[in-house]
Amino acid sequence: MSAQPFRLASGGLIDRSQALSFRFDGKSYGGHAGDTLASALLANGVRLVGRSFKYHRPRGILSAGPEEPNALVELRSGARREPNTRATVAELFDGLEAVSQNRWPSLAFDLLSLNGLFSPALVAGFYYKTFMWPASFWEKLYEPLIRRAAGLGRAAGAEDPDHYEKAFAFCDLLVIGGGPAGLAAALAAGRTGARVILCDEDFRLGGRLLAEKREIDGRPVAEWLAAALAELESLPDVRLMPRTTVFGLYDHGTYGAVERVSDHLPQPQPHQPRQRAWRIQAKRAILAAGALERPIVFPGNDTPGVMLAGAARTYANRYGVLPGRETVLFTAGDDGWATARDIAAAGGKVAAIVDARADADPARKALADRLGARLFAGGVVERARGGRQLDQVTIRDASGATHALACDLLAVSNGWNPTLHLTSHQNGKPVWDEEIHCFVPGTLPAGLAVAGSAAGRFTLATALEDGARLAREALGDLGLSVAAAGPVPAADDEPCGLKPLWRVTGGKGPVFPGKAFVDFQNDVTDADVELAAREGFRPVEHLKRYTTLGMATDQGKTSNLSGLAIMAEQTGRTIPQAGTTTFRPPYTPVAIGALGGHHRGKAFRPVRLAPTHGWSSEQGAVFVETGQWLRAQYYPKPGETDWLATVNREVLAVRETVGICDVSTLGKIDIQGADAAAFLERVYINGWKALPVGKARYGLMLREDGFVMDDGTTSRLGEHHFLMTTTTANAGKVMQHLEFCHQVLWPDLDVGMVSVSEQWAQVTVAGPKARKTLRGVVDPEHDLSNEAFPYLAARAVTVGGGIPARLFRISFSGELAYELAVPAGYGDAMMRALMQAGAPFGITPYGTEALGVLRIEKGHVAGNELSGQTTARDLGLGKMMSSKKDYVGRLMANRAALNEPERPSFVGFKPVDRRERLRAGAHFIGVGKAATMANDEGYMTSVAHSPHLNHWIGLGLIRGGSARIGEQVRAYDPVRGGDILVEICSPVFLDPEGARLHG
Amino acid sequence: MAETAQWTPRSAWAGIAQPGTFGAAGRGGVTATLLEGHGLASLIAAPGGAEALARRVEQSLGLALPTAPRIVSGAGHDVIWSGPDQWLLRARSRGEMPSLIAELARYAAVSDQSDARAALRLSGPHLRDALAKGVMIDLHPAAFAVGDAAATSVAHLGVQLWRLPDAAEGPAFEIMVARSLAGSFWSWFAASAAEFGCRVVAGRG
Amino acid sequence: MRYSALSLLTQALRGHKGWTPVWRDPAPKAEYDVVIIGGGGHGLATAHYLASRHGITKIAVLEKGYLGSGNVGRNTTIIRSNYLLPGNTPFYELSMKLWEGLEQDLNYNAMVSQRGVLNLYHSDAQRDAFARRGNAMRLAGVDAELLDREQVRAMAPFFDYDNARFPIQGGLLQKRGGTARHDAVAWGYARAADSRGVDLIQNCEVTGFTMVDGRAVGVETSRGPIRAKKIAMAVAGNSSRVAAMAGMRLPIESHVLQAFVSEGLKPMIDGVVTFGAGHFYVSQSDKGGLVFGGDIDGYNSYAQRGNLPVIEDVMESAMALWPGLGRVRMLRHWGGIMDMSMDGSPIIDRAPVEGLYLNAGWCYGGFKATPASGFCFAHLIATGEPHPVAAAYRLDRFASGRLIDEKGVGAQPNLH
Amino acid sequence: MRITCPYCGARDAQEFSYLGAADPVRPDGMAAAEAAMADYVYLRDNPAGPHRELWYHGSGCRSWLIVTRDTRTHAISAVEPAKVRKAGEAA
Repeated sequence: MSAQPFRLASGGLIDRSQALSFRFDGKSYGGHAGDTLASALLANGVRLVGRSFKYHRPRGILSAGPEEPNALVELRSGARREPNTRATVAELFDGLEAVSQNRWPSLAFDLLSLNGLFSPALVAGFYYKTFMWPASFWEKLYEPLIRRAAGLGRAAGAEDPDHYEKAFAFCDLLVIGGGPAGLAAALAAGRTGARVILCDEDFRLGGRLLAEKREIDGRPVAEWLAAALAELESLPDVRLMPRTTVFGLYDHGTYGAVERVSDHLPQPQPHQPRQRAWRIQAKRAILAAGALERPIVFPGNDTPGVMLAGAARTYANRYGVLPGRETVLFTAGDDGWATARDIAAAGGKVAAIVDARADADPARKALADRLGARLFAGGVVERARGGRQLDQVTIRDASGATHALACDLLAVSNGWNPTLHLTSHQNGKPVWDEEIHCFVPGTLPAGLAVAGSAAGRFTLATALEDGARLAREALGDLGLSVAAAGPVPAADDEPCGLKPLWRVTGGKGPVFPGKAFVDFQNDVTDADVELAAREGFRPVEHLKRYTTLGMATDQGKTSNLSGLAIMAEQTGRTIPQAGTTTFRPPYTPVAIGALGGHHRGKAFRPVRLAPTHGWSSEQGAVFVETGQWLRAQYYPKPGETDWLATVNREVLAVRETVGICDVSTLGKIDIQGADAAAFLERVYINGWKALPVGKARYGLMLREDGFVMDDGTTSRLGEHHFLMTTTTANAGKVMQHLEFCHQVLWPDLDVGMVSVSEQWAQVTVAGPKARKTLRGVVDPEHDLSNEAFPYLAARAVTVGGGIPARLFRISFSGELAYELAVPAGYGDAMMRALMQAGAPFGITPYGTEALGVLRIEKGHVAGNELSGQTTARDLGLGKMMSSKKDYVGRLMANRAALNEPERPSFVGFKPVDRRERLRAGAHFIGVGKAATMANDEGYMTSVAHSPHLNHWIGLGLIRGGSARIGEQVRAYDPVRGGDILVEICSPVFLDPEGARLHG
Repeated sequence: MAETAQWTPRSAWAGIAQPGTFGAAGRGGVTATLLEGHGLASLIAAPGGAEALARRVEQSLGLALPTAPRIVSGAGHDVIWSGPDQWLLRARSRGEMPSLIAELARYAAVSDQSDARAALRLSGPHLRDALAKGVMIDLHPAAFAVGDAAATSVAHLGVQLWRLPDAAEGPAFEIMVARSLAGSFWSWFAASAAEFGCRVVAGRG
Repeated sequence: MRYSALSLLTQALRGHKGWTPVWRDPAPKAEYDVVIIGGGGHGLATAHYLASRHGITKIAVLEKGYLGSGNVGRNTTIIRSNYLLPGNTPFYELSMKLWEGLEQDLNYNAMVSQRGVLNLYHSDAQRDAFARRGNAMRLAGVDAELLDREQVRAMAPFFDYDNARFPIQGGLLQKRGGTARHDAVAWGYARAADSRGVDLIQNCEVTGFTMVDGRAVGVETSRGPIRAKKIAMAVAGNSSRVAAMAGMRLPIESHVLQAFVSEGLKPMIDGVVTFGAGHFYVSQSDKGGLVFGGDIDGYNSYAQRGNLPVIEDVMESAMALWPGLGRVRMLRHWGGIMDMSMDGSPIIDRAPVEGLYLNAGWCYGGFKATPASGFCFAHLIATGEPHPVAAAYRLDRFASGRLIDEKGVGAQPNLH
Repeated sequence: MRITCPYCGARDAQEFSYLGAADPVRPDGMAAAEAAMADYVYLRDNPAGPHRELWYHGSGCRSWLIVTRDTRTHAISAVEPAKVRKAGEAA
């Protein structure tokens, strides 16, 4: 670790007792707690930090804040690598590692800077005009070259090892920015007992107070700040959130913020996230985000060592770093002078002050003399030179004479732009203020006020006053008392005269005139803006899109206004005529991980587990994701390695003896009320009034547009009490639909509905031995004989000696089958009881695969057929459509086009060569016809291997449908290489008479 | 013939949460009590029938049905507003549910939901901080009073929660989640409470 | 002036002083053969094809803002023709073919880049649905390949294969799919149309229609009335507002769709990938930014901005698919207004009002359709007959039942 | 976006599902005409301005609500239960 040659002997807000070591491009350096990476690099005399995007120009540190366009590094390493990290806001920690980016082989010697040699051709939009010939070369040659050069840093690629979380907060007043205006606001509001949240992106609260040598209430700012923070911390309903960037304003007072919980540590503490994304709901908010200083466009203005003047004094005053030993100040206003003063106070030499304003104010002259600086009133810097490190500037004085001055820091000041980003997030357009030469907030979003510099009120006194006043107003709006808000902190006004200078032209370069940068990171020069003007890309959006101005990681914070000013000048308009600068969210870039929070990996979305899940796991089930649910797909026995062998065994067990399968995932809706039957009449296509109590019926419901929505059995448990079942996939959708029908369409019906899906564990018991198995489970007083409990009976029973249960004799498999439902807590016990009772018959648990095979063998429609594109008639269920009543979807289902015979309809398929496998998704093409869209007759919806038939079977939709039974067609499946002959057949492959249903 | 002894109910938290501690050691910022054994039913009053139902509940249980999102609690029962003309009735002992359901069925559409939810009592000095990581409503004492109840969503799943009188260790809430989602809820809760340290205890009503 | 490597180099030597405006800035004339309302991608493409293919050049394109200020400059730049239904597939395939020859047709490099579009599937049912779609594409002469999990892993090793809530099982790949530089598409069409004499009139807002005997014979604009033999609407996002001026209600709702770009990164992903278990798709631009998006916000909106729930949903999906993105930063997000139609498919048809032609309902698929939309709309305007590949995009299909519902979600626009 | 449910209070819009325009009235009963139903199902005013629309508080009290919201600014001027309105109209 080397010494820190530019570190001042004293002063600043760093903790000199805490020495930290860090590495940049492999070399070790030292710094202190309280440093940023940028301040520590400057302390060590490191000026060259990065390379620009297009020309790979050497770049240094321009700013001391979030607007930094140049000093971007890859922070950390391995899976924690963070590309494009602004060194100016990266808090130093012990062991920090950073490397420069966008250079090869090294930062100092970057071969890609050869791009600069071609720069005369690489102007804005050059790629739109070339690379067109020959056509195939774009993807093969040109674009790969461009892509190789793309981007700045390298993302980690590997899974992010840290975790993230979200949080929600509510307050009366959100204060955005912890500078003088924000603190004054938070104090005024906090003292009244209001709920206040104060966020600041910095790791230390204070804003510009940290960088300025001023007084408040007659005390040095540091003292005042410490007292203010201590008071705020003592207020129970004030939450101070440093390291928290409010990045976006959304509808109705919702603010997005990200808290960097652990970025200042080598890695997060145990149980702590890296970052936390906040959704803050604020009744009122005050934007007190300060302002961003503006650079000046002149040749060589990107040379490392050219720095914003406010940043230069931040490094001196806050970080105890001398940003240059030999300083030239180039300013267009009064504010830059504070930098000259503070740099001199810190022991730096101020070689010259170039104030572009022609008026020679004697006070300024006196100050320059006191600082020992040459004053060039009405002068400009026409060129900065030095390559990797500034060593000379050329000054053109008011008379036009030029002077070359050696220096290693050029501090540039052109006034400040209010940080009004959040005010434009809801389409608000900033307005130009001719008095202070900047855009100020225009129409404000509801609930938001803007204080201090962010509103263009730049002095310390107005900031304090604004904050306190707006806080009182906000609380007043909310009807809260402001009696306790306390006094307004007072300070003197500082001078803030300004005559902005957007760019310097007319300098003479040696061979080529030097490039003058508008957007540093994207290498947009003033010549590019001129070219855009020449070619007609004059609206500000055209300018930005054509030149990429403002599109870099800083989103134009230091460049948009210069670009607009040059465009205005080129087109003979004023700045507001040329356009406005608006900002889209986020204010600064936000880590994707933070906004994802907890929801990644297995926790991406909730998983629903059936009450029998634990039991299925014990049985060795393989599970499958079906929507939110995890369902048992099949239950391999030891030694079974082929899933199909397992499924065949499970299917045969059902056909031959008995099997059980969890169906708890089906939606179950309790529907009660005097009009319950009438209600069902309107939501289902078939009739319900005549269904006897104690019986179940299959129902089909349509959407209002006439297509099938869902199906299931619904049972009448009492005169005014039904239990509807829905498919697993559509349970939520159907519930919402029923509530719509009830609350919106027919509010006068006496009916109420509630989901009871979670209450019941439900299992299918299917197979010839189903009744015998159930006999061992259902309490003996319940007669299960065919006569007493016939097909479609649905009744309350008890199990296990009085536990309430429901038994439904319904069948999806075509076998003698029942569904038994018990309270979910007994689901596990039910499975064990059934296994015990069925053991003598070889009872077999089966999963969703076998369930699918069993229903396909019987030609029952399911999810694949209920695609939302099929009608009841398409599915062969048209006869269910009652003509005697109105129901949802009736009229639209009857549209002529939906009843044309050419519409594909539902049939079965079997391979002509029985050894062939069928595939769902294959399309049907007539034998001997070309495989074209015109000859496409339909497609296979579902397939299964039928162990009973010992060949593959399929269901599908084909033009002409059942009229074509016996015909052969091609099942064409080119994406899987399939093209086989299949025979159209009845969709019912087994027991068409239904004899097995009755055992 | 089934043996009654086999029919042991399984807790909604079985295999998901068990007594013990997790997260930051020695902090005890949050305590989670796994609630078992409650009876629960949903009540929906028929059009114009809410008053009659309210009278009946008042007579039978001594509880006034709330007409806003609140919980009203008695010695053995609670009624929780869950929608216009809709409530949840909770009984400390689920054994009485069949008779309660039978009694109230004359005044409302009643559905047994005793097994449909997994429930927790949560308390502790950092409870609100932990809940704020997923609960999208304002639980500040000034915004959510003792007895206030809400149906809302947390980490993509639905919950019902209400505020109890503050406990010795800090604020206290109860929260119910669909039984099938108990595991996912716990995954979110455990991640959210870990930084404060969490103690898990088994409890009854 | 013609663009080429040579013209670029020549200009470079002259300091680029010789470039001329890409298009004129004409004042509106009193009358045109065709007035096109909307200077976005579709309107400009329509003008280009009317002029270049049908020889109709007395055309004005009226744009209320600047050219390309609508969705053509707000989308995620994806081009593809991986559609399922016969009403759609040939149309989008024509579009793909026009993309493939676009640069030569326009003498403008819109950076059409066919690096592939991969739709991931996460279940057997989804695989079969993709097979159905891939097979339909092949029947229509479109390229499609069904990949298994290992083939996907070879293409994108950094996705989450081992710890996912919805594990990736494979994907449907259209190699000819890809991206194009969105703004350049608008500019290329504009420049080409202008060069054939089409008047591109910016800052000209249509405020009403001039009707004679129930027939539309002109438009009222912020720059005065303009008469036209035919009036063509291409104002997706605002179709209902403009149609209302002619007394029409449309089967369309306007919804906001958000889009996102990350900071510039060294290349990580070549083509376009869509996540099948959530709403998320991503590609990487030639500048290095990841360009991504998700679902529409889901409520009617003309505000061109969205809200946090969808933003977070997109980021959650991003992390679920690609957990290495945690430290990558989202740089900017914005919204565009989609013409969400009632079946998810567009309308290119004569309007019920005589003299008025309708191009609308593009949902979130308008960008990829730009060339074919312009081509077929121009055909309809010039010949009076629908182009065969766009014949299904009739306005009366909603009443008749000949819907083109790719997703099968019915008449609920926010689900398409 | 925040919607103030008349029953539950102000909630994030994430708790609600959106359906669409609230004003079209379903042509009920056997006498309804196909064309009228097609209009109801498919045609929308889609205004740029105040819009009465249906939202379902699915994560809360399961009420269908009619929200009046300006589609240009998203500002909400009224929220009322759908069921009450219908009952009032029928009376």
